[in-house]
Amino acid sequence: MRRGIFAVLVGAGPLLAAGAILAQDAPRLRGPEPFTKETPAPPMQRQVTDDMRVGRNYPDQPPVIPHSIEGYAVDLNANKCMSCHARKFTEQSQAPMISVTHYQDRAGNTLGGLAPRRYVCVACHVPQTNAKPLVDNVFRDMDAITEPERQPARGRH
Amino acid sequence: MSAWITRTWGRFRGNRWVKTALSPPAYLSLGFLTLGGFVAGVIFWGGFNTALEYTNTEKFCVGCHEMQANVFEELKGTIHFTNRSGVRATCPDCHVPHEWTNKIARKMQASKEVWGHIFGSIDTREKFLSMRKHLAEREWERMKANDSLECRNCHSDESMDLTKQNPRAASAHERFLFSGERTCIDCHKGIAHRLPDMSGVPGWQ
Amino acid sequence: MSGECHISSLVVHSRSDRVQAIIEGIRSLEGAEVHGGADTGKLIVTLETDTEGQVVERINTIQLLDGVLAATLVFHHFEPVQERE
Amino acid sequence: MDVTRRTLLKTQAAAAAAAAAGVSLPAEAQNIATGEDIRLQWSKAPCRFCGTGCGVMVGVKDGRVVATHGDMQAEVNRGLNCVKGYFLSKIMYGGDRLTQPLLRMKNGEFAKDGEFQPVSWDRAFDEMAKQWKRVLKEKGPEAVGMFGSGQWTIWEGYAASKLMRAGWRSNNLDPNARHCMASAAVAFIRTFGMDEPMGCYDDFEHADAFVLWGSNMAEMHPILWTRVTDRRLSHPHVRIATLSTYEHRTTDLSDMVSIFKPGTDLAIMNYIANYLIQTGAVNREFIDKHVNIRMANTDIGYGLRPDHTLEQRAQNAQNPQVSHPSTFEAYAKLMSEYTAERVSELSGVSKEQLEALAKLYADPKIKVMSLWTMGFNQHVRGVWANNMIYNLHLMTGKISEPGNGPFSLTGQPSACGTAREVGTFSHRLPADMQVANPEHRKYAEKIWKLPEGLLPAKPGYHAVQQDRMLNDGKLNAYWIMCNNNLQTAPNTEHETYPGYRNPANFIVVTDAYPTVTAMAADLILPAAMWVEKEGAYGNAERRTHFWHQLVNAPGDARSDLWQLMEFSKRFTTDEVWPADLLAKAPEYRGKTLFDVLFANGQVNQFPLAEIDPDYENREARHFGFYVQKGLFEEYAAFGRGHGHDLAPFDVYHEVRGLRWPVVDGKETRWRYREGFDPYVEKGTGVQFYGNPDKKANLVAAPYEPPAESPDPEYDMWLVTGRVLEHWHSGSMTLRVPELYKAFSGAVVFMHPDDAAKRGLRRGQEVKVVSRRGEIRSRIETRGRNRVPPGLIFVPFFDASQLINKVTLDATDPISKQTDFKKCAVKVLAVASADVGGQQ
Repeated sequence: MRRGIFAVLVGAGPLLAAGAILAQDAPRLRGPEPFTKETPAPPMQRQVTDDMRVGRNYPDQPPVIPHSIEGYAVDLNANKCMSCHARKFTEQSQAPMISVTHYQDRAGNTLGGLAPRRYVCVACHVPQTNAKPLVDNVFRDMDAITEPERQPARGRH
Repeated sequence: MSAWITRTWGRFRGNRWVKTALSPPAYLSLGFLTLGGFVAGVIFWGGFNTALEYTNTEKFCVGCHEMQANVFEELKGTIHFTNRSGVRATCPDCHVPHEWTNKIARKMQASKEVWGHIFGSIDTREKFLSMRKHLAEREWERMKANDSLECRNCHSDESMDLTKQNPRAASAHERFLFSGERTCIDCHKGIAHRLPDMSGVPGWQ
Repeated sequence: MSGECHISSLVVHSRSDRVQAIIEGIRSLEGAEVHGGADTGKLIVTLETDTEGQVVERINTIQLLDGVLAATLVFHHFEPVQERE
Repeated sequence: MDVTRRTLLKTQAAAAAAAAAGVSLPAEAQNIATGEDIRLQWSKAPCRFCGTGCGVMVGVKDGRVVATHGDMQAEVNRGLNCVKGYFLSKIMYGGDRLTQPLLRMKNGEFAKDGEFQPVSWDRAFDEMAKQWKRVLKEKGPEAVGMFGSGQWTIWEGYAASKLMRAGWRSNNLDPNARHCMASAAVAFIRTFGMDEPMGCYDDFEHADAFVLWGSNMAEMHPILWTRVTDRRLSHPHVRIATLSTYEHRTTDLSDMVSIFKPGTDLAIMNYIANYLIQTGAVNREFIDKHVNIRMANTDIGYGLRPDHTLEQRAQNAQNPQVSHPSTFEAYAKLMSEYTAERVSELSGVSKEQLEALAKLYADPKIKVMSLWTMGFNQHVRGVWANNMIYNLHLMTGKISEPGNGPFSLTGQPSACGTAREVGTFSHRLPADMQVANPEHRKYAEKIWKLPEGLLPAKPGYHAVQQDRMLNDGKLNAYWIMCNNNLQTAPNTEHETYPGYRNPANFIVVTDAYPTVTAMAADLILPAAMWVEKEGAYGNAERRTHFWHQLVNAPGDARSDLWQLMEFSKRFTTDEVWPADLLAKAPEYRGKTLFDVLFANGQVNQFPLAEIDPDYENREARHFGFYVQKGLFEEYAAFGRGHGHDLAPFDVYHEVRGLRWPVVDGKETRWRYREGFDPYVEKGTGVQFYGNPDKKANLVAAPYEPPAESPDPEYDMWLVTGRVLEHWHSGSMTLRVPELYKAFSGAVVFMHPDDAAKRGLRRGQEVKVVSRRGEIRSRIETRGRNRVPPGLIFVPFFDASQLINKVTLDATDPISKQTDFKKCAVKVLAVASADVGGQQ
């Protein structure tokens, strides 16, 4: 019986027909093969800090942060993000101003500054590492659907 | 206040032992006095400097619970504690001037911290947090006044390679630092410790 | 591939009774596209070619089509081709 | 030069020529797309992640989801989403979506040690039915089981419950919500006789103080956190107090932060109770009128296997749930042991902090909202922890009114709606009824139009027990739907995986993606997800929320509902029901389970014509009737008139959800309180009508230590949990590049001093080792979580670092919910020769 289980454990090296997985990071999605195998931990990924704006997938997507935010305070004392992205500081910082939607409170009133409900910037805006995606995402941009002729072939870099 | 000092000083001078110590010697030779004074001076001076240097180590700074549990604990999570090349800043690197006169001046200010330690004015986290703004402002003021001298001991603007900085940092340094319009601490607050309540601080809202 | 891409546009004045035939004639040319103007007889045509010589060549061909009164070059732009990584 | 640029230049060229010629070009040649081209079809849906239940608007174009944003009209979130919610558009489009059934085969036949090969649905169901019938015949109903989900839609959970209990006559049905909400659910029923919170999210806008018990709302419930922070920052008198075992983004925005030693939250709550009693802050009138005092059985063990020494040593491991009537004086005496000195020493929280916390509860002028999730629930004394917080609110009467109340947050989108309200737990039926109660079974048999005596009385295997029974070869046919349990169950290497690969067992996994669990199965069935089917969820504030099918699932992927119903066609009553039962009710003979469970004249009573013509509905079209409406209306019959009233089906497609009980078209925001809850009789003020005497139970319990604590060898506490950017096991969020790149792999959050002591640096590879197993990960001494010395935090989303190989399968003995927050580990550097390669 014991041997029987062992044989099955060893024999369990399944191969999936579906989907293209980039080999080096696949265990992050599906785990080791077999499950019991020890997996080395890949190195921690570096932050993207090139300050290049990243396109949005659709208009309502919060833009990702193209710089490091390590050590930035977002607490009861201070909000470091706002010292560049607040309207009054953008001329000096040349950073994008927070969206006008951020001036509206829960009741829909437009306020003179950042609405308190939007105070925690990092709930929606996240920095990026230069990790390679684990698997293709075949989401299609609405422009690709409305104007297919204008789009470069996507996902083939 | 000044009346109190005068009174206390008077009483001090009036003390018999103090009087003796302060009256000119009657029996000792001039040679002994000169040589003895010199040796005593060396011992005193050397000891003073050694002691002074000892107070300039991180070990000394974090010997107090107040420093250990609050500011040092916060430093540990920052780039001034761990970083790529392992060059790290200790407490005195940022908080004690390297040049002698300024150092002594800073040490004299620091006696107040000892006072605070003895009398427990920030012996709990809550007390520390309520004092944080005051403490931070004092350091900002000092660094602003000396043009961020302690920052510049390591981060010389003349040695900066803009191609190694990200574009945002490079342009800010070009516009504000090299022009002399701003000094380091104007923008880089809260990089080694957590920030106090920033309301009313220029550049923050 | 030559390394350049030329994009140009022309207005092709056509006899109204020959418009359909002319459109078909233009469309049969490599890199040529008709964008509109059939109702007024002023066809808006773009050309996508690899060299400047080809632009001239195509214009000549169009001018020789039956019913074409004039083919006028309006826009010409070229740039080096950089293959995407 | 790419195609876009070419096209753009040509457009410019054409425009220039057109301008020169005075010709106007047709729209498609213009620079900006207009009109029909850019029109999207927008529809509402709830978010598919946590239990908050945010509304989203989903934009569809040409059969694909192309955009999502926060629904301005949704009361929960009023236009906001967290970063996961904003990326919902991309969760269905991972490149490795499963699109056809996959069966392990060798030489064209099923083989446990075979390789996955694509098969048709027919072939898949044939094999599955064969295995199910074999097991049912050989071992009976107790050998079949199903592990469901708090992410199932309401009708999926309901159909599963019918198929399992009434079809196969087994109560071995449990949801992954067992790992998540069981302690809260049990304590609600223990205290109030009815599950789920009395208050609602409107409390956020009324409270003066928020006390977060072990909850990191800033990351785990970001949108509810926007409501808390909104309140705090807009009203200076408001205070946030957070208790936790480490500092995090929530403590950043808290006025009071108390870091306690794992498990001592029990002692802290009892200290507060003692403080209330000692300072005369108890509302005796409220207690006398509305509360019974009970004493819990103590020394109740740790839900480990019965042969474990800890279980054998425990006095009440056999009857942990029992409590006895008692008096307030006895309660006060028990609480008097919890002095500030003792509790401060035990917990590591200073006396000043403890007192400041107690004052929030004591001051009658301060409206307090207590919030918690996994900190309390994933706790070997989780039910006690829930009871203790109710005790504080009952003693002060701060309950069931705006701004005052204990509020249990949930982790899954329909933990309440599906797992709890529908009753997909191994001991429950819809509307808080219990399988062990003959009256409740009879009631269910009547509504389901099934023969009396059909439903099994014995509660089935709960989640952890299912793994143990699979492992022991006693549970042999097992269907896992809509969850990734091999990644998320405790002690997986010893208790979960061996059961899946046990040759006696046949394991089926229904999922949209090839997860860790799917890869260890024998048969994988491809699932439709979220807006690829019509659905309904119930969130943490009793809000039932519907959505339409907006797009089709890819390939042969089908919803869980379709799979459950279609599979039921493969069994006849004669095959699965006992002969004596059929002899008494011969009219059921020869019928399929589909006939008796779904084509029963109720579920199939609504024609296709009632479906909104603007939306597709694959299940309905396949079965020939409005499946979802039929299931919902039959299910709703359980609760209507019993305090669980749901509105008519069609209403929910119009509104942004309603909070039950919905009576006369009106939702209920605060239950048990006169003026808000129609079930409370006039003149009574407050009635906890879930219990026969309409009183709540204050259940007293002491502090008892965790199942495992650090010792000289295993010297660190391990706490596991989530991060903002990834949801649970990450099977959806890791496939969204932006979310993956925001948090690209699990790390070990460790105090810098602990790292230094072990000679470890940030980023260095380490082994996290417990008595059960080990993983390799990397050290993080910075970042969003600041742990105290002696404790590490490791998130569980990363399948390359399966931290649940390390965790302990100790559960709360009452709720059977696993404690994922407390076990002992050591952290060692990986030998330099073995360090993981560079990428």
